[in-house]
Order: sequence, then structure tokens, then C-alpha cells
Amino acid sequence: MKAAILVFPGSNREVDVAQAIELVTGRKPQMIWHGDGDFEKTDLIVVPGGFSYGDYLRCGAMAAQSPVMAEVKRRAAQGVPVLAICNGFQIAAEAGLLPGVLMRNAHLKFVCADVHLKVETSQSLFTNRYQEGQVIRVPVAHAEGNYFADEATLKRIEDRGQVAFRYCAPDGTVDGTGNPNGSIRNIAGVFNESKTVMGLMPHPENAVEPMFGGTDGKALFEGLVEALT
Amino acid sequence: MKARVHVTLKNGVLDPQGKAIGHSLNRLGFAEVGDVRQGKFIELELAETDKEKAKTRLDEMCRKLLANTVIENYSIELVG
Amino acid sequence: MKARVHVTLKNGVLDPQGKAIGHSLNRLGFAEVGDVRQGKFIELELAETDKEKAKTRLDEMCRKLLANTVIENYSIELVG
Amino acid sequence: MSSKPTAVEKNPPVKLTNEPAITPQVVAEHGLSPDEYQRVLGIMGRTPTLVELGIFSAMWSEHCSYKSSKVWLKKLPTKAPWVIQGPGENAGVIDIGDGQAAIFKMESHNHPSYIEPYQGAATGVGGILRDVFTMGARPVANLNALRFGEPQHPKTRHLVSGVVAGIGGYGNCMGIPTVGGETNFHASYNGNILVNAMTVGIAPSNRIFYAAAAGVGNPLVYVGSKTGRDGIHGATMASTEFSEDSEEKRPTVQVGDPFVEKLLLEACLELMATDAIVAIQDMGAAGLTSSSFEMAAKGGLGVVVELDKVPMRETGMNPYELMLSESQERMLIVLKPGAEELARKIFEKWELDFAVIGHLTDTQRMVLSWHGDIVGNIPIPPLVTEAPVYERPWTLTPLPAVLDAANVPMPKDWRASLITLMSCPDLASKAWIWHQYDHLIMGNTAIRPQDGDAALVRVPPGANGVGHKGLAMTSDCTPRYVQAHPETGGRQAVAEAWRNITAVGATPLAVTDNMNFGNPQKPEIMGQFAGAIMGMAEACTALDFPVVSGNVSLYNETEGKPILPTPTIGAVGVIEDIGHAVGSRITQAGLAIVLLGETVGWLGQSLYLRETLGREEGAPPPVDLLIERRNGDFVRGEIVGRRISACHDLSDGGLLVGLAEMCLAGGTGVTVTLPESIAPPHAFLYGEDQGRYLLATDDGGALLAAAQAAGVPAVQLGYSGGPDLIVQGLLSIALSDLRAAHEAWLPDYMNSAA
Ligand SMILES: Nc1ncnc2c1ncn2[C@@H]1O[C@H](COP(=O)(O)OP(=O)(O)O)[C@@H](O)[C@H]1O
Ligand SMILES: [Mg+2]
Repeated sequence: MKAAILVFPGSNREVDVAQAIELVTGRKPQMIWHGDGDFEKTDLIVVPGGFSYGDYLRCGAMAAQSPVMAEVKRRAAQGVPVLAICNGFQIAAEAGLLPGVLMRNAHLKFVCADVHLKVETSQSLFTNRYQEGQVIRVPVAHAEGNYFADEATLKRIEDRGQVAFRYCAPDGTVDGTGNPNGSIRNIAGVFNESKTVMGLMPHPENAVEPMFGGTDGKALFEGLVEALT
Repeated sequence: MKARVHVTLKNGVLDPQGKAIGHSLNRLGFAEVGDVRQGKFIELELAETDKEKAKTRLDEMCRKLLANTVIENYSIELVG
Repeated sequence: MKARVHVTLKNGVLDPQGKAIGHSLNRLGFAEVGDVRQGKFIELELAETDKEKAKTRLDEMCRKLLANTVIENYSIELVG
Repeated sequence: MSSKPTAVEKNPPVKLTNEPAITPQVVAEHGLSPDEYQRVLGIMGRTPTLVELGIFSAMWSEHCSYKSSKVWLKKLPTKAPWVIQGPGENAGVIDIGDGQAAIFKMESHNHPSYIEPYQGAATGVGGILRDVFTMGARPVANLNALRFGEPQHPKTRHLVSGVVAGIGGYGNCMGIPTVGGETNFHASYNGNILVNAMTVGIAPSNRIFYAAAAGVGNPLVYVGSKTGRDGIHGATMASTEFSEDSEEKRPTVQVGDPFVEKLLLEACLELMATDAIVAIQDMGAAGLTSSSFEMAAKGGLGVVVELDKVPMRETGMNPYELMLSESQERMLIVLKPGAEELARKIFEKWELDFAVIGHLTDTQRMVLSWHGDIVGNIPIPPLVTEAPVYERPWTLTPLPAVLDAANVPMPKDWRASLITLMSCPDLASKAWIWHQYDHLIMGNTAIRPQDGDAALVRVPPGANGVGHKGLAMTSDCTPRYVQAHPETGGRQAVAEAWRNITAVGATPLAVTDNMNFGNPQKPEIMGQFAGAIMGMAEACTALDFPVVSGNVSLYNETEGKPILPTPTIGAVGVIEDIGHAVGSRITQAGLAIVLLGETVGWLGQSLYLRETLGREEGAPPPVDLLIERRNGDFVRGEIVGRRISACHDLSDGGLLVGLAEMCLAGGTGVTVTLPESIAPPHAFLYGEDQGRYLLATDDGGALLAAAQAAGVPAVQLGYSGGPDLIVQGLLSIALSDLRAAHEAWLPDYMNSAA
């Protein structure tokens, strides 16, 4: 699997996700500078976490307008898979690649902690190595991960199975206790309609080694490798 | 010329910041405070003399960057 | 009655937000945009009918919570 | 560019329009004593211009000159075979093997954080980060040591939330994990909180960058943010006269821009990978003044600074403001000749300002030009060699009488006493704080906050691809001990830091300190400083634990009331194989719980005494450094020998608190029995005797035998297992109850009515 990772001024988890991908593929992904409107063909595009352009106006708003994102939109339209993590999710949402928006956490504080996620479907490039209903433990680290969409959008994405992950309690119960940021219906990750683009707030890339946060995130990357090579 | 842009959350969109501010004001003893909403206020210097041109450009800026029209409204005023 | 409060950074205080917004507007081709400053805009519902009372209370709110007078200015207006 | 002073450089500096005369009042406003001003006249041979006066004032301030503390800091041991750079540079540097070096320092931002908690704390983090990456390191971890007033003080809640948000806001955006620290509350900090920030970075040991300028004619380059009127302090209000700018245009609080700092970090590391740099120095306190001065002074050279070339954020700025501004996210670099374009490209790629603002000369003078006029011309060496140094009078604090445990009542209700301690502000969980810090980014965090005595971060393999080292870091100080007896307190702070590093299995290597004290002109305060230094020096020497960097913050007083003397110790250690490290979490049943070290039951200055009886008295627990070392070396050997599954040092709150912390961290209970002891139960369980550890191991017998062979007192207390913490015959408490009390205090406090 050939992967490309976007790098914006202010990106800061691009190294983490590069390490995770190298761990499962054995090869270094290519890093793409935000100014580059054009880059070589890849099997996967990753929009990583961080504070692109400082995230000063709205998280992801400025990055969504960058030349490289115009190219990403073009390729996504052609079906090139895109994995958008944390700030990447915010960017993809701002760029209209994914439904909904990410608002300030309900408690208004940055939160860095392990959370539990309920896998909503195994029917996707990104989740094929998980069981539907499986509970995994991965960390979040954000101040604006409070997912919001209007009723119509929610109904649509839920009917079409576009919800990838929901925050839950360790036992899998989906309720307020497991929700770290106030996301509507505990939504932690969503797909686009064709399920070729996935955005999620949690960081699977920080859960790929036993000593460093566990390995529950590894299957996501292994699944991608399986599907894309 | 100078422009002032207000970006506010649409009705029905939850506003955690506003709610928190309302809470703390009540807690601080300002019982008369009811609903509170927080928005953004952006002042821009424009090298543009034609009011109409400026307005259309500002409108473009808001839709492209300053506001997320999925959840936010914006209003534009030109000062001098 | 309704009140609108603007909280803005004092002159000379660095405004990273404003700077970044100006930058990306220029980058997006809005070359006419010069200096940009971002502030907060807060709307409050008040269970208070006396304008004067409201003003003094709002002033108190600003100094106590809404603005950090070390680096920010605030202005208050009452609507209806 | 000529290196000799040009004709114009020889002229006396021109005064600026409306520049105020240098009256005694102006001198006083610049914090210079009449005697210090006489030195200035002696050095200058004429009345200084206002800019020159401002420069003397900044360079001779306590902050830059260490005039009150210098004579004492000299007494700290700073050398060891693994020390690459001791105090004197931007940060300390130690060799950690595999061709790698750890670079670290701690710095205070106390006063700014009290005035504007968010920005004050944020810029504190920004400043210490620059100190570390200016030397060529990529920062890999942040820590922070916080001291707030008593919880019931009206300002405390606001300060806690602002400071924590500011530290997180800056570090999180920079993408550097904040992995540890400490947080205390005490009335003495009501009007003067302490915010001490520490950064640890890693660099190839053959690619360290220093501040000493070299190469007459070499260009002096300014990079980063533009210069505004940030942080030009009260003294400088003298300058208001010569511009009509309103007071409002002179914010004394700096605002940080972590986004720009992140760009600056990446740009600097990119430039450092080339060989374009001769010297580099961040602009910290006293901005352009101290940075340019230090670079020239360290290189024994002179410098011409063309102030009109400095990138400015505002109109109407004058040389005085440009020299003294403390705008953040700026660096000064001396480049090799001809490297300008290469460097410019890199900084422009990162959208940062880049300007050549001067060059080096051999005149040993600092010459400031402003649109062709010379506005300042100061000889550099005397400003350093003739800087005031004070041997302030000092009186040591006498050792208080030892408190006999017999005179301290037993708890009437053991359960209640433990709950009280576990939920008291100093011992309650600080999760509310560290969950606001990204402590996982970079993917190298092996021991997270609360899971061990020290934070543990993986060191990426060296250039040769070798190594799976771990870097252990901690920050410690027990101000109430230092208050009671500074020498003992200084000794204890160093010993606890050493113990915390040891408790995860790492070898303690070096120390950075942050000396927070009151007004040094009071003999008893200077005595506290002196005593603390003596204790620290003794401990650092005995433990081979040299001080490689540090910071001094004096005059921490409000209305003449000083803070508790707080010499914060930041420490770093290394474990060769990170896989061998242990935390303090008891995660399985059936493990033997063993207490190492001697317990006489020392209740003087204990938290039991303070929190359950409201008494702050007695002599603090003594620290025997030989025993400390013997016990620690033994523990470390057992851990790296893979014979230990959890370890926790005993400090605040004593044995029972340490045991409770291990149970909560790992979610497993224990049942222990009090051994034969000279100490009564409350002294045994709550005494704060030093040099002790609690260990969990699956072979208690082997550990006891090994301890005996090593001459280390050891006793098995019981076994792990079950949902409760049980002390036979004294108390039994469900971990769930303990957890509720331990974890609820801080969030409840922060959420309760202001
Ligand atoms: N301000 C802070 N920032 C980050 N971590 C903190 C802070 N305050 C406390 N902690 C963490 O909480 C835990 C308990 O702190 P402390 O009681 O000081 O540990 P110890 O007694 O072992 O020195 C430690 O892991 C420490 O790193
Ligand atoms: Mg400790």
C-alpha cells in the first residue's frame, strides 16, 4: 500500500501516523507539503492531526482552502481513499468531503484520554479487520471534536450506515458516560456516502504498540493494507 | 476602508461557549442573565474604495472562509 | 431586554487569530485585505427593564468575566 | 562590511527627539540603585542615552544578572563525565549514549501568570521550549510545577483554570507531550503563584548549537515573529514621553503564538541540518538586548545592530522599545558568510520573518544604529565583568525541635483519615489538569501521569539506528520541608527527584532547578536560599546528580509576605531498555508487597499532621544520602533485573498513601499487616521517613533475601488482590470509595460556584 500524508503548517501528528503506517507496511509513506497542488499517485491519502495554520478561525477552515486539499477533493471524487484523523477530520468536514461539523467540546476543555469506541460496521476499507459491535480502546486529544449535524443529515447518514464509530463505555453501552466531548449521538467517526473517505476524532495511530497505548488501533491500518494492496 | 463582520451561530445550533458564559454569570450573581450566545467579531482593513465591490468581496470571504454556513450566519457592515 | 457586548484586543496586543485570518485571506486571493483583528461578540438576554441599571450591571459583568481588561477592551450596547 | 568602528560609530550617540533627560527618577524607574548608576557612568564615561540606560537596566536586572544568587549558585556541583554542557548556556546538555544528548531546563513565569494566567503560562512554555530547541534539540517532553494559593482564596480557581489552559494551549499546539509535573496549594501563594515549566529535548550529541558568536563581519540575522511593544515593563514607562503612544499601546503582558513557534521550531531544525549556523540564541527576557549582548560577549566580539532593519509589528516604534521588547517567538542567529540566501529560503518557506539586522565586529562594543545615526554605543566586557554582584546578608533557619510521635494523636477513625488525605488538595488526583495536556502525542509515552513516579518517554534510536532507551523525567519539591529547615528541604527535594527516577528503573543523570524565593534583601529569605542551596549541593554531590541548568525567581512576595521557599527540582534519567521499566500500578493479585527502607515514623511536617490535625510543625524528615543511595541503587538493580512488577517511592502522606496510590493506579487491592515496629501505627503508616519504596513482586522471598544481602532494610507487608485496601485490624476500604474521594476533589472544586 502506497500512502501519502499531507503536511500543513501546524500539523503535528503526521509523524505519529507515518510511524504507524510504516509499522504495518514496512515502508515510509510520502509526506506532501500543503503548497503542492500535485503529487504522485497513491493508494491512500491521510489528513493528519494537528493545528493546521494554528486552527485560529475554525479548526480546519483554513487548511480546507489550501491547494493540496483541492487536489485531495479531486482524487477523492475519483475514489481514492482518504483517512482523516482529528484535525484531518475537521479539515475534511470543512472541505465538504464528510457530513457534519466539529464544534468546541461541550465542556470547553482540551481532552487527552483513552476512550472506548463501538465499531458500527466492518463493511468498509477502514474497518474490515474489526467486528461490528466490537469495543476498542484508543486515545483522543482535541478541543473541538464535538460532532454536530442537523436532524436530516443525521437520519441520512445513519440510514446509510455512514457512522463508523461511536463513543461508548468499556462494556459497549453507548451513553453519556463514554462521550468525551458532547458529540451528538456519540458519533466519533463517519464515512462519506461511498465509504471511501473516513474521518474520526480518535487517534488509532497512537494505539499500535503494547507499551505505548495498546494495539487496538493497529487493525485499522492492517485492514487498509489488506484492502489496498 | 474598514469592514466589520459578525459571525454568529444559527438558531438551533448548540452553543457550549454561550451556555458556559451564562452559567458563570448566573453563578457570579448576575441572576438577570438569561440566554447567552457567543459569536465572532472580525474587523478588516480593505484597500478598496468602491462600497459595492467591497460588499461582494466580503460576502465571498465570508462564504469561503470566515463563516461555516452549515452552522453559522454572518453579517457585514462597512465603516468609512 | 437584549444586550450586545464586543470584546476586542487592545491596540498593540498581538492578535494571532487576526494575523492568521488576514494571511489566509491574502492567500485565497483577497489581496485587498490588510490588517485583520478578531474579537468576541456576545449577545445576552437580560431580565432587566431599567437601561441604566442594565448598563452598570453589564459593565460589571465585562470587568468580572467577559473581558480581560489587561489585554482587552469592551463595549456595551443595549438593543430594545 | 567593515569590522572596525566607522567614523560615525566613534561619535557620541545622538539623542532621539523628545528623549527625556536621565534624571535620578528615570534611573530609579529603571530599577538601578544610585550606586549601580555610578558604575554605569564609570563604564560609559558620560551620561547614557535612554536606550543605553534601558540596556544596563535589563542586563543588570536580577533576572539577567543573578546578582543576588550568583555567589550561591556557584556552590552547586555541575560536572560529571556525562555532562556535555552545564549552566551558562540556554539549557543543560547531557550524554545519554548512542550518540544522543538530552537537553533540558526549567524556567519560571510566576508574575505574568498571576496577572494574565492563560497568556502568562502559555508564554512560559513557549520560552522554555525555545531555550531547548535553540541548542539543536527537538523537544520530546514538557513538565510543569505549579503552586497555587489555598483553594478557598477567591482568585485560586480562576488562576488554576487559566494557567492549565495556557500550558495546554501552547504545548498541545506545538505537538510536544506534557507528561508530568506537580501541583500544590498553600496560602503563602495566594498573591504570588508559581508556574515553573520544564522542557526536555533530544539532539545528536555532535550537533549541539551554542550562543557564542564568532567571525568578524558575519551577519546577524533576526528570525521569527515581528517585534511589537510586548512586555515592556513598568520601568520603561519613562519612554512614554518620547512618543505620543498611549499607555494602552504598551501591554506588559506578552501574548503567545504557538503556531508561529511550531513553524520556528521546524525552520530552525531545518537550518540546523545545514552547516550555515555559527551561533544561535533565542530572544527571551530583555529580548534583543540580552540575546545580542550574550552572543557578542561570549564570543569576545562586538556587534553592530541596525535597529531600523528589525521587523516591526507596529508603526512609530523607537530603538528603546525595539531593544527591550519581549515579543515572543523570535530568534537571533549568526550565519556563516554567504549563507543568508539559503537561510532566507528556509524561513520564507515557513512564512516567518527573516532580516539581516547587523554584523559582528572586533570592537567589543555594542553599537546601535537607527536610520544611519548611532543611538547607542556600549563597551561590552565591562558591562559583564563590572556587573553588580551582591553577597547579601543571610541568617540560616534553625532546625525546629523534632516532633515526638507520642505527642501526635492517633486517628479516631482510620478510614476517615485516609479519605481526608487522599482527597486533600496536595494529594488529590491531578487528572483534571493533565487530561487537558496532550501527553500522548509523538507516540512515545510509556509511563503516563499518575502511572509512575516519573514520566517515561521512548528515545528514538540514534543515527546508527541503535538503542531502545527510555528517558525518565520528574519534578519535585516539598516547600513545607524547605520552610521548616531549608538545608533539609533542599536535600529532600533532590533526593525525591532522584528517587522518582529510580522508582521506574532509570538511572538518575542530572538536574535542572528553579529557585523560587521571596525578597533576597531580607536576611532570613537569603538564609532560606543559602540553606536550600547547601542542602541541594550536598545531595547532588552524594548522588552524582549534577545541576546542568536552572533559573532563579526572587521577590515572590505580596504585602511583604513571602511564599514558602520553593526550590523546584527537575530531573532526568535514562533506562537502557525501556522494556524493563516499571510503573507504580498494581495490576494483578497474589503479588508480595514489600516495604524497603527504614521507618522510624517521622510525623514532623507530615501531611497527616497538617491535613487531619491542622498543625504545621516539627523538624522535617532527615535525609541520609548514603542510605538514600544504597536503597535506590538496590531498587534499580531489582527492577532492571526484571524481578519487580510495580514500584512507588514514599513521599507525601507516607506508606498508607503510597499504598493507596498503587492500588488505585492499577485497580487492584491489597491486604497488609503491620510488622513489628518501634513506631506506633499512625507514625508507621503516615510518617514521611525518606529513602523508602514500596515494591510489588511475585517472589517476595527472593526480594527479602536480596535486600538482606545488600544490607537494605526490607519487610513484606502482605499481598495484592481483592477490591479493597485492607490493613489488618485497622481499616478496610473499598478502592471504589477511595477512588471517588481521590478523583472527585479537583473537578468538584473547579466546577463549584466561584
Ligand atoms: N501540573 C501537572 N502537570 C502534569 N502532570 C501533573 C501535574 N501535577 C501532577 N501531575 C501528575 O500527577 C501525578 C502525581 O503527582 P505527585 O503527587 O507530585 O507525584 P509524586 O508524589 O510521585 O512526585 C504525577 O504523575 C504527576 O506527573
Ligand atoms: Mg514522588
